[in-house]
Amino acid sequence: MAVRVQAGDFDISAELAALRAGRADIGAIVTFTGLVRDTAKGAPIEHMTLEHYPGMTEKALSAIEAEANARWDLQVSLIIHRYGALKPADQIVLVVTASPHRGDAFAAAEFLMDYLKSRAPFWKKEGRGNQGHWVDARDADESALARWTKD
Amino acid sequence: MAVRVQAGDFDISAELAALRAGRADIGAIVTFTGLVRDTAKGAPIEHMTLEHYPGMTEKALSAIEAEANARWDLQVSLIIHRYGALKPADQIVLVVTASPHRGDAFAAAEFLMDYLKSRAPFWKKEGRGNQGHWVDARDADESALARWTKD
Amino acid sequence: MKLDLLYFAWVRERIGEPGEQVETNATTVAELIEDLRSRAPRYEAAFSDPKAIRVALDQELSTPDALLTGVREVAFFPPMTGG
Amino acid sequence: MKLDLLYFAWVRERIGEPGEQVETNATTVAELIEDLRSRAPRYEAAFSDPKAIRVALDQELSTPDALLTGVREVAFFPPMTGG
Repeated sequence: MAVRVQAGDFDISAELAALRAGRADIGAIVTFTGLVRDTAKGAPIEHMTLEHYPGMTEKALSAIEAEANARWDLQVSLIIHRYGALKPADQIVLVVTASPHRGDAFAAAEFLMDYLKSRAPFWKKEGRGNQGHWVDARDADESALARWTKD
Repeated sequence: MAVRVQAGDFDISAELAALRAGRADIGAIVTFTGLVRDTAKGAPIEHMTLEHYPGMTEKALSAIEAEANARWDLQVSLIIHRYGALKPADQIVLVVTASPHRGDAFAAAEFLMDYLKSRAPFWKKEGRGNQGHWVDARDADESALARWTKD
Repeated sequence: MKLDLLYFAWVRERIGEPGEQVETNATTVAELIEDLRSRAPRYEAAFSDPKAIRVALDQELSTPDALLTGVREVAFFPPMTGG
Repeated sequence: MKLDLLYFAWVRERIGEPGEQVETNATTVAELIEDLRSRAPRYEAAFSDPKAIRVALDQELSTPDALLTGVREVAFFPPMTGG
């Protein structure tokens, strides 16, 4: 289990190699990468800034990761989330889950992303030229979260 | 859309870089990597051989990929499946899906893997020393497939 | 009671600073918001729609009815948009 | 009718070769399997449990009741274990 909040970029192959080093018991690895898109609601986007809440961010990501590890049979999990100034096609977030079973790896990765979207203290401002606006939270992201609620 | 059946290994970062080259409209990329595990049902595994049906394999993978693209809003999809002699910790299969929306990328990747498991003409023989046995199909893989059946 | 307040995203922009220390008699988050709104128009601008505001108490997500007893750091921000 | 037969995995191992050309009067997959079983013990060993056998006609998955009309290549193999 690991969580990193960083301004710099990440390399997926390097992260996977580090997670897999010295072990041959993993059967399935799922990765999710979130990227900055060059349009939002039809309007062109030239830049994005990710603000976060240092201190709380790491706690929130660790809590989400611990919950995923409690729910599914994971051998490895990793969350990397960037902050600061980004541009279209830049990588924003990486989630990795590894398990003996593909179902657990898929479910845990999707769970982590759904929680990250609306429960980790990040805020996106995107824009063009010297214009920028804060991205609204999407109702769809709240709905995505609701399906993980235990009955 | 692309399908590759090959004996050699693959590098996820290199594949993602190729898929993303020259575009900034992708929001979400999901990858699934399947690996050779060093145990099977509690017994140690030292080698695995993947046999396939040249000609049919490519057709079957392309058909599965086309179905995923028809069902979900994908910008990119890739299936790489290896054959031949492998050993524990080796990569067997890579599935990549990219979409503006994370839900589509996740669902399509899981669909592709479920179909690959029981509908692509590959057969695994695993063993230890000079012993080897053909891996049985798992009922769980058939069940996993069933949930994608359209009503 | 003395509290360290932190503001993020457009809450920060509307209030005009990333944080400050305040003295308040509020006992709940909702009372703290009312206290701040009464202080200056920039707080009124930041907190005019309470449903658009999220709060964390000592770095844990919380709710408007939460008590401030023992709390040191209160952060206000819009709904989160990570990932 | 002349057919190109292909065998994979343990079907191949039990029959002892990866494929062969056969002449048969079978009109369905099931009849072809019966024809082969009658030819030699190694076919009988490969096809003794019909439920364990999958078939592809000209590289498309098919079923035992499928007609062989116009078919050139028939492949027999166990349930697939890819991924």
